[in-house]
Amino acid sequence: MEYYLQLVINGLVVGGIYSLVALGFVVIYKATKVVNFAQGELVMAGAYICFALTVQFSIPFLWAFLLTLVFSVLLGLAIERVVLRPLIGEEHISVIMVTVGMSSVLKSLVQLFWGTQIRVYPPVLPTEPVVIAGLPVAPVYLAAFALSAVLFAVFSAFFKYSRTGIAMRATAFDQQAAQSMGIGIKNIFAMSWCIACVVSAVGGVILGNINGINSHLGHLGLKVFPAVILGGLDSLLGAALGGLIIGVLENLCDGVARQFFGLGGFREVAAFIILVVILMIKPYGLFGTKEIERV
Amino acid sequence: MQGKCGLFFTSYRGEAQIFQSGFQKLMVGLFMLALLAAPLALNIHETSVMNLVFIAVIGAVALNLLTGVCGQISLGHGAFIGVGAYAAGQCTLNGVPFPLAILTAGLITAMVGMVFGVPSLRLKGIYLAIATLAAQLVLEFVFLHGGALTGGSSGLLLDPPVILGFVFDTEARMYYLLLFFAAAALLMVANIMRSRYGRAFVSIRDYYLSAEIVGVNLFWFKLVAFGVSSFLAGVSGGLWAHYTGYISAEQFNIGLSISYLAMIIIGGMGSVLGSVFGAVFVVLMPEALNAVANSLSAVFPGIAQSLVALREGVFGLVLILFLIFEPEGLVNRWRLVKAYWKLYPFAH
Amino acid sequence: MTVVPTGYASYHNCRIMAYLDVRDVTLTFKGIAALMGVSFTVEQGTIASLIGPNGAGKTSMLNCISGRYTPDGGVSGPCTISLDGENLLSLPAHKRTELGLSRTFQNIALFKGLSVLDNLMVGRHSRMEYGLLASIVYWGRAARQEDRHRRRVEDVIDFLNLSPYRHQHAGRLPYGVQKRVELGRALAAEPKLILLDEPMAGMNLEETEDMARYILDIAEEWGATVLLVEHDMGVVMDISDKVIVLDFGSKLAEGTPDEVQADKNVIAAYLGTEQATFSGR
Amino acid sequence: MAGGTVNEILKVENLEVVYNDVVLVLKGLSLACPRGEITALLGANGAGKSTTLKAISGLLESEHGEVTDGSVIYQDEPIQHLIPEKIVRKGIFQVMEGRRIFEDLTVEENLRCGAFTRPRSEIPGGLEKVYAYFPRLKERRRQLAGYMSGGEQQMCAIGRAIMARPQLLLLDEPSLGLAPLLVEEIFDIIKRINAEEGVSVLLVEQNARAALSVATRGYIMENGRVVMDGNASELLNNPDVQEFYLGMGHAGDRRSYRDVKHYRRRKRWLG
Amino acid sequence: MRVSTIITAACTTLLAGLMLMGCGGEGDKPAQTETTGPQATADTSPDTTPIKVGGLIDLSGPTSSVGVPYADGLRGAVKYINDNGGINGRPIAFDLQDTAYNVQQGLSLYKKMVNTDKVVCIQGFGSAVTEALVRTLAKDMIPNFSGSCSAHLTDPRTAPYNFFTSADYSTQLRAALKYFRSQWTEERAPKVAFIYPDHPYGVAPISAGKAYAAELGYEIVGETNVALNAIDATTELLPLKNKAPDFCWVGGTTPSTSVILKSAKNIGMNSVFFTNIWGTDETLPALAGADADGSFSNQAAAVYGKDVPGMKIIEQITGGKPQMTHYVRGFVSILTMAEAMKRAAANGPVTGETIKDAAETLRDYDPMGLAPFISYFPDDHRPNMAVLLYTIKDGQLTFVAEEILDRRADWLGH
Repeated sequence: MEYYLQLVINGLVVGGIYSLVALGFVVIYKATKVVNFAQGELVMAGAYICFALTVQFSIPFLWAFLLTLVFSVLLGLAIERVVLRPLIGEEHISVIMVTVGMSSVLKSLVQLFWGTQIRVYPPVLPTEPVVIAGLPVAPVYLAAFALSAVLFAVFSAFFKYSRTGIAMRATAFDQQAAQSMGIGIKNIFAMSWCIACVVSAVGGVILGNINGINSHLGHLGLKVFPAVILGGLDSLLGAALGGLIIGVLENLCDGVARQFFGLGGFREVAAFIILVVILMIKPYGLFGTKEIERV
Repeated sequence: MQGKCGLFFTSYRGEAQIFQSGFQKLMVGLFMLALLAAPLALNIHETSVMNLVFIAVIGAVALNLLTGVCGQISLGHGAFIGVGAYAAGQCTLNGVPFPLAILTAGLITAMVGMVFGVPSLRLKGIYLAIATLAAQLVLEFVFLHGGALTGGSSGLLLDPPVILGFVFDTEARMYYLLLFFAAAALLMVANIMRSRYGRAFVSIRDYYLSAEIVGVNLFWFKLVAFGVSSFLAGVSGGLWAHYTGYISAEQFNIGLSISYLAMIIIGGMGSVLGSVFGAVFVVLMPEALNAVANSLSAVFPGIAQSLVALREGVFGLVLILFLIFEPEGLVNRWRLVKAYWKLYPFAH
Repeated sequence: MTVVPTGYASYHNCRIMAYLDVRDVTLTFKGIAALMGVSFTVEQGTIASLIGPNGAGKTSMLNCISGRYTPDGGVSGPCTISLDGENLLSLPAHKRTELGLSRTFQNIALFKGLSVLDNLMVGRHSRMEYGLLASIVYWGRAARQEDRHRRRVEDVIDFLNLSPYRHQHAGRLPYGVQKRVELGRALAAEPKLILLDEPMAGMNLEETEDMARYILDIAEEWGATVLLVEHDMGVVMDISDKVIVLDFGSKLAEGTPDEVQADKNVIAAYLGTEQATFSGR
Repeated sequence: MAGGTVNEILKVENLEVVYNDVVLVLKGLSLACPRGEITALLGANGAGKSTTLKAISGLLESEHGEVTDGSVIYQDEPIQHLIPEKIVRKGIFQVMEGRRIFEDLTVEENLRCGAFTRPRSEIPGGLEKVYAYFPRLKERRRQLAGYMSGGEQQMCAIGRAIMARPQLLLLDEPSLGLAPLLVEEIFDIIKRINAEEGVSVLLVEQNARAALSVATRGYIMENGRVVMDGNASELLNNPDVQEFYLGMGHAGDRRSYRDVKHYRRRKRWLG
Repeated sequence: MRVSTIITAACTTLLAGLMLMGCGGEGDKPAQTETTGPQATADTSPDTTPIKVGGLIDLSGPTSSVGVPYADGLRGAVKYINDNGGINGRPIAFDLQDTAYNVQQGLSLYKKMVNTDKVVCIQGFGSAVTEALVRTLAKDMIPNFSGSCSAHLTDPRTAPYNFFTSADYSTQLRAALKYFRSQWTEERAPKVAFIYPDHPYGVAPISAGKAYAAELGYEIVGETNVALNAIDATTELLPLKNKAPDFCWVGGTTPSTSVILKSAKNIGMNSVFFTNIWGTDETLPALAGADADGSFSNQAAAVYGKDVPGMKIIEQITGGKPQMTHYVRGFVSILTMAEAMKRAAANGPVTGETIKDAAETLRDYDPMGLAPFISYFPDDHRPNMAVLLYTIKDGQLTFVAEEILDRRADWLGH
């Protein structure tokens, strides 16, 4: 029993990371209806920038971190302006594929500048583990967990109450109608990409502290899909909880498969199988907005 | 299919033909002749590239039928191709004749595809896309843990195809075999597209609610789309398996699925010709890049290294540029070029 | 008239079953009632109109008949919707087409990627029989059937004057023509009952007159029964044989145009006082 | 009507609009909206009425349309090349055809969107005013707009316009798909907004009778040009308008749709 | 609008241009080889035409972090050979291409190299491409010196043209097991567990390891899979921890080793971890910090800075910049191939077949001290049975021992 409790706690801990990345994903989707397959690469880009600033240019971490955020804003602006703005109003699959293309470009740019070697972050957070219910947990994970909780609260309030937040949701639903309200949709898009890039960069810095970075950090983006889809693409709560749920469930499934069937490597698949089962019951995820269909 | 100016039909059947004018038929005939003669002029490497193109054409037209025509995005086609590869491999390893093995592979893949198409009953758009991504990962897992069936982590070694004692063990021989299959696949999809099945698929893509009202059984036709598409993907996989002679789980990863999606987007969604263009483009692009890298490195030594890092990026960049500047795909450019020459020299 | 199944008799006082017979349809969304025990009948070959304020449940009613929604049940007994004696409720939407039901939509729901011709050919989908293998080979059976059905579709094209647009993509046509193509698609299925959801919406006078003429011809020449949802009272009152008024999911009135126009409840809930200005054009 | 720029809040002069670089939709359109009054713009489908409104509000761009010639003068200032956001800030607000409600948002959030360009302090007052005009919206203010009936959605769309406090309101087919009683109510409200808020209105309608009953001035468009204009009462009495837009027979009474002859329908396609 | 049309046109032209160049480039090359070919045989003066060698290495993709230094090592060694007289006066023309961890790309490049460019030998790398080529190599008679060291490639009956220069994965695992058994002093049987990625390369040596562990008297207490891209391995390790293994075999790559070591430390596992040649390199101490201390690893080649003749040359070539052990392994692979070529050249023409035959005459060839001695036999392609064991002490890879196993016949290919 203790084994399963530990699996759950470990799942929550890893799920915190998923939630963090998923939040950035949902911000973009909520404001622009873009399904971003390059989310993992945005995380990677942020991580590398911070790495370059701290290690290669020896800037103190705090300053480097702030500069990373500034850079992320610029990256968000650039991506929106160059890649996504021309595709406003195009089909689902076109937008998906453009983000797929973007992920390749980002990956190879990182390879060009920093090569394929693993790069090691200077330790920013303490490494001494904290024991929770008998399971030692590294502070890095706690930081990720806390951060995703804070971001969730901030974004929820932002989308519910702030004028810009509401305008973002309006824009996502109907761009032209939003324009007719005097909402500058280009600014809205740019802003949402900036927010997503900043969130991703923060996630990247935290991830870098876990096990260094290399040009394949972007793989994490794939793990985020079960989380966001499970929660519902446009739901912040869904992203936050979805990440945790997927973290726990994949751990439990993996544990069960390992113990009773002797199957290894089930973890990667487990998340997706759970996802499909849940989608068959709730086609818009646990908290997603159901599309209103009128005929 | 809009009849061009000056082309009059005396029967409905004439209007439903794939190639409508005599000139078109002539050009297609000449092109086929050129294709048949090509191995005489090409060296082995170029022939092998053509062979990869043919395999890709089958896979691309399969995916285009499902995604471009029927509107069901699939991120699992790489794995479906894998199912075909393993199925065909197991067949020939167990002594089934090659043509039968390919057919069996197609049917088995069709079945697997239909199983993974079941979520399309309730899921739409991106949600379905992610469900097919699940299919991709689940199948990859099965490939790796399939034991003797898939050779597990060490994969399967296969012999070249044999038909009635004739061994297809050179590039040129494979060329004709693959050309035949590619042409057959294209004809098959072109026929489906001008029949009630094709129209039903498009109706599901364009407005599924009214498709249902005109009597299209949504679930069944989505399943059929998954089935036919997977069938062809399976055939493509079976051919790939026997062409390369070795299959392992990692050949059929998510990257393969994505490159097939790239093919149909670059070529043109929902178009048979577009699938061909896309397959040609995506297969030739790395070859072209290598050639550029090689010729550049003669002038600027050391640049090849950077170009290697950039190759994946160039692929992504090309994809982005296409989506921005030619969202309708190469086939649209082709139509414009054709329209231009039709009016030449009076175009302005 | 068809034989009345005995099962219905006990519930519905032996009423003789009409061509389209809707009995006691109730539909709720998340506990909110959209339709509450609505019953009405439409006789064969006539034009009936369903009118009522926005949100009264007119489109929901059409959706129940066409199979998009499944009614929850009746207020006083099991609800039934039958066409020419056949129970529709036991069939999924796509099967109802085979029985001779077709419809158009409030907002244009054409297949934008297909030509006008192909849109109409899709309309004949349920009348075609050849299978997948035949379509792959496209030789013999499939080609013959395509030919035959094409002839029927050309009749519809003639009737609706769509020939100039035959090969154009449906999505690029003017609004009024799209509305006509949609009508054509519904007609191509050789319907016995055709449901029209606001066919005049957004049309100017001339187009409205054309559409009215088509609807009259559909009933007279093609012998189809028409159930029309429309806000243009001029059209409704002129061409209908019967008018059914819904309000808040219940039937407010049913009768000839003249009867309905004179009904005080209908005037208060729907028609308003300045009828001539706001509904008659 | 006394002419002169002072009394005209909006003047459109020789406007030409091209879609997708090829399709010429407006071919030198001119019209003027008197300040503080309702102007009706009538015409067949495809005549370019909606395009005219979008050219004024700047929304053409998102549909690949472009103003290639002519000018839109709003309060003596050309605005044809401004982005929609700027135009809204200048006081022109368009209620688009088909209501275009943000269905995922609640009614109140929809209304807040209307006030996007206004200072925050105006929002509570604006909401009060909208709820006064449309008490039904107040009951449903926490509900998702997508689940409301068409009439309520149209109210919400006009409510958004009230929130924006425009000086010129562009209304595109406000009666589309509405029941007669609701059409009456909506036109009442339009009249009230015009009178109480002093908002000038440019109204595009299929329902010519209703539009001319509230407007003071009307324009009739065909094929991208204005073919007739005049005071509403003049237009109502014009025999051509009566025949083609009001559906009246020669005797002045309403023609029945049953009597429309087959040949009339055919004529257009043969001729 | 017009601008976008122009840009589209420009892009299309550019791409079309690229395509044409691509085709043109491929077209030109065979012509060159065909004209130089006959000359080479006809001439009696010393032959100085280059010997063409192809390189199929993962320079991008998931394995590129080790592929890139390996490729650098190959290039360095080729430069060294060519600067020092080449193969009896003939330089090596080395065409190194990126396989990007992709079988199709690898096969396509291989076909171009062999059929068009007429290379006589391949320097390979990843498992997938190497496995896919086994039969083709035999048919084309092209030797492949690869970085993939699966045991079944050492059996000439199934893989006659495959060579590699370090002990195969199974031998490495066996050697490590033998070493730890010899160090074991307690009464009870030592407990061992296996941790590996669910991946061809990870799974390859496991059955051999289990069999030998049983033979040596280990108690096998468990096994588990940790993915190569895992960010946490707690779940996977928790069940193992309860079984308290004394030794844990870690197959994987350096990042996954680091994750395993850190997670193990976190949950308080006190086993001795040991990895194969890809599982530990110079970055591990930096990645895993103090958690890496005390772990063991197999290495197939000397670590940078070791005092052997070969290392001096490497230092010279790289300008004293420290290189990873993967670099040294690439270097050794070329040295070995060059030795075989020299032997082949001494007897006649250098072709794939003669290189293979010459390689099979190598007996205790010393790659300048960079790796254990190498021998190939016509019926046994195991280069050697020796493994260098290193441990991490204070963040440094520190040499511990060289363990040499018997060349047992029943281990050939397994």
